[in-house]
Amino acid sequence: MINKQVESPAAAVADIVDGSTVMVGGFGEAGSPIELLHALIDKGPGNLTVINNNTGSGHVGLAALIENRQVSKMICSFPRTANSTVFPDLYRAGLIELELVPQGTLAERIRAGGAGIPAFFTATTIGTPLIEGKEVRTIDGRDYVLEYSLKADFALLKSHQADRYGNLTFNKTARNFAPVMAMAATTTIVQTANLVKAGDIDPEIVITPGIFVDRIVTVHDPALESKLVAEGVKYPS
Amino acid sequence: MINKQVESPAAAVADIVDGSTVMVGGFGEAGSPIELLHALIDKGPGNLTVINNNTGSGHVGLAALIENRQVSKMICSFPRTANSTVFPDLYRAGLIELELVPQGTLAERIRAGGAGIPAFFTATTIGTPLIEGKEVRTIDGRDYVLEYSLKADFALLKSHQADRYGNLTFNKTARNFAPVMAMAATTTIVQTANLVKAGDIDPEIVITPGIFVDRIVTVHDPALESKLVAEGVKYPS
Amino acid sequence: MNDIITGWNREQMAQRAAVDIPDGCYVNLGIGIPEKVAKYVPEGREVIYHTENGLLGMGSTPEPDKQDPELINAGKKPVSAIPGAAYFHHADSFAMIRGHHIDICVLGAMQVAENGDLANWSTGAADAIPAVGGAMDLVAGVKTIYVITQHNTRDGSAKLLKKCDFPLTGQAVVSRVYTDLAVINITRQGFEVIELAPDIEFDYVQQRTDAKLINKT
Amino acid sequence: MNDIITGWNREQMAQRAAVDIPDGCYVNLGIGIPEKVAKYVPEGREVIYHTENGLLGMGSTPEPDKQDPELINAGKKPVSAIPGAAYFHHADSFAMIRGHHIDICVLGAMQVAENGDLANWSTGAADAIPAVGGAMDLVAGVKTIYVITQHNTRDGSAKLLKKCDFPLTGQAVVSRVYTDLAVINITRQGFEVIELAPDIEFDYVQQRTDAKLINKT
Repeated sequence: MINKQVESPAAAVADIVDGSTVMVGGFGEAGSPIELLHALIDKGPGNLTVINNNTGSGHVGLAALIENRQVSKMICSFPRTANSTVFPDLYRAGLIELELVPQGTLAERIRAGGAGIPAFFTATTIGTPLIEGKEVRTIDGRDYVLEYSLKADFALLKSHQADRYGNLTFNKTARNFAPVMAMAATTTIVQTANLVKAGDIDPEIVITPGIFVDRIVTVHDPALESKLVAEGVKYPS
Repeated sequence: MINKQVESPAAAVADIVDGSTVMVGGFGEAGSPIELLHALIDKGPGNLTVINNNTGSGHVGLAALIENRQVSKMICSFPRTANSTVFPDLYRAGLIELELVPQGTLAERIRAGGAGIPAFFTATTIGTPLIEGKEVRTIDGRDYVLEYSLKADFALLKSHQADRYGNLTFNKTARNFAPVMAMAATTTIVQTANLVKAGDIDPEIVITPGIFVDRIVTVHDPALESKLVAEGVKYPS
Repeated sequence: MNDIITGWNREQMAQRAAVDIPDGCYVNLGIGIPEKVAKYVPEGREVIYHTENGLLGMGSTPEPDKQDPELINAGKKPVSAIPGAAYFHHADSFAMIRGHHIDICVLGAMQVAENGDLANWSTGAADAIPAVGGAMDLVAGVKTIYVITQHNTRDGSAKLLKKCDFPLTGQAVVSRVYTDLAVINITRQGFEVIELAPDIEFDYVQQRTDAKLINKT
Repeated sequence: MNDIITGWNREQMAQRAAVDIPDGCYVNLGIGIPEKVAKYVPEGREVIYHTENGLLGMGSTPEPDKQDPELINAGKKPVSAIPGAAYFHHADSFAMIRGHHIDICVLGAMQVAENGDLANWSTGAADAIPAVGGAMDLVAGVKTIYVITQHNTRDGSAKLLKKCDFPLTGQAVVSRVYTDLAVINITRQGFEVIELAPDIEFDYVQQRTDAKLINKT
């Protein structure tokens, strides 16, 4: 019987090693897999390349992973944040690398990675410094830049519901990058608040089919980043 | 108030003119918008380029549109069909043009058309006669062919549910090409069996958001292609 | 230039822009003053708001007890979903943007050039943390780009220029600029002032602009 | 070659292939004999079937009164959905294929070459109506491609060849061939026979093949 459940966040991230590329779901705190990120801090691999829209906030979750110096490179669209100095400080000190990618190009590069499309053309960034060194081509009278797909060794995601096959639904705008990251990672690890029986999710409303998911771990009451930040929590404490 | 309803299939297709490019939803009969196709036959524009996975069956729906000599070119992946000689006869007589596109490349070219991606690379067709005349590039040691997006003036689609904004759900495998065609057409026309109030479709389960839909026409009991074919129906009779 | 005259305030700028949002539009509003546009769309018009993090049919800010930290807008603030809304993932959301499905985007700006070039993501300063978000996707993909901005920076320099100094967000993308002083169309001829804020003279606006203005008021 | 010996029949060919489908696989089955593989997967294994028209978790053919003409497989025949199934659109379905998410695809063939080239879509005849469907996407994207085919055509010509005459579906894509006579791996050395049908001799198979076979039985 197919059963993708694992017993704990620690077990779920146990094979993430130094130098891995890790996609982390979430846009701000919506969809951020805090418990998986904290397990990754406990486990401790370094020299990670992390792909996320942002760089976390406060001193928990993704910001804590960066603060713990496990991340050598961030690929993201918006590394500045109102309530974290973790990334900016390391970046100004030259201690972390940044690949800045516009948000839509980031989503599409990840989707391409999952869909077996090695490269595509887009008009986004034409006329800006971000096209530097990239191939530009005129198609039907408009200029486009060639962008390459993004893949990862692991994806860490948060879902609303999951079944043993790995079928997923999400909560509102927590969906954001998760469906495309699930497709683009070799090993997709999902924390879910609600593990349900196979068949309990109507096939019409499955957002991420189980084929894209490798491991499911139940986290009943996931922490909220904003609450932890407001409380001044620092991980590891 | 936004209200995309129109009163009849005839009104829905009234501005489709000679030479239009028309995407038609459906894989076989699943998702085939028969009533819209019959309205298009009644309206009578010719020299159409039609994009569909197949070429219809029997003498109704898409096959009838072709038989009525309104279609000068088909773009599809599988023009042969067990129960129709309409396309094969015209094709052998040199009376209709065919652009043969593998099914996945067809879906992706349409999705690209809707997503503002003018071209992308894919490994599908490498080593086959279908790459003739196309650009091939080696990326990370594998050969890929450059494929261009497909757009259309109109899409004719069939949905299960729709609301006045044009939010759609589909019935099982009738979903097939509809969501990507809705994105890729300038004017997307949808026949629906169930018009529901705005808000009756849970925002989590909307498959095609209303932004991609221009016109909704209610067809309560849509005809089934296989039933019409079995009954020997010919349209127009 | 010491003689400061008050034009439209932030609310009035948003209100003025809202007049130009037609009925039935799909609209994306940037962070800051652009967000305020929604509350001023004239009665009788229905406008659908897109937020690029994955919601079409964004509604107003809910009461604190109705907020869900996972129902937020692109500025990461709590929002609601109207009846008839839809959630979707980021690739689908930016397909809407890149594929020219959004009718209007209203953005803030650091600089706008007379040919419609927009700079709103970086001052280009060496120690700045570059951050672009969805701005480059929006200006490349949305059919019509409006900018709402103060006419001048806090230190009085011009934001409307012959040519932008800062790195661009997009080339020749802005159609119209709403400032505290005027409404200005961007045309092949350059900046055309089509409306002045109450008690603002054309010459006063021209003095505060680093490009030639054409008076079409 | 008149002396025809009966090897495996169609059901047995499907049954033999089914033995090689591991537990927990995601599998796409082509039209014809490959479809039959599903019913022979050994007990105790759970396999998830993908049909490229938009369903993961395809179940068996339902009773006529339970059929929905809009719940069909890629061969356009009525199917069912298992508990835990998911529907999706064509672009997502072929993302699964093209993105190497499907583990095994079992297809029919017109010709297979000793380097794994597959021809299964066109005889190349001038009056043929070309039709490719999803075959080229499947062979380009699925991790492992198995072929089930009669060893010879009805007129006795070889289908396993040094080089395909017909237009290719894909280059060097086939891993293993299940025929009525043998199970044959495709390796760098060429065709390796790993199993013979009951009462079939290696030489008999060699005579009916237009390429050198290596005996690994």
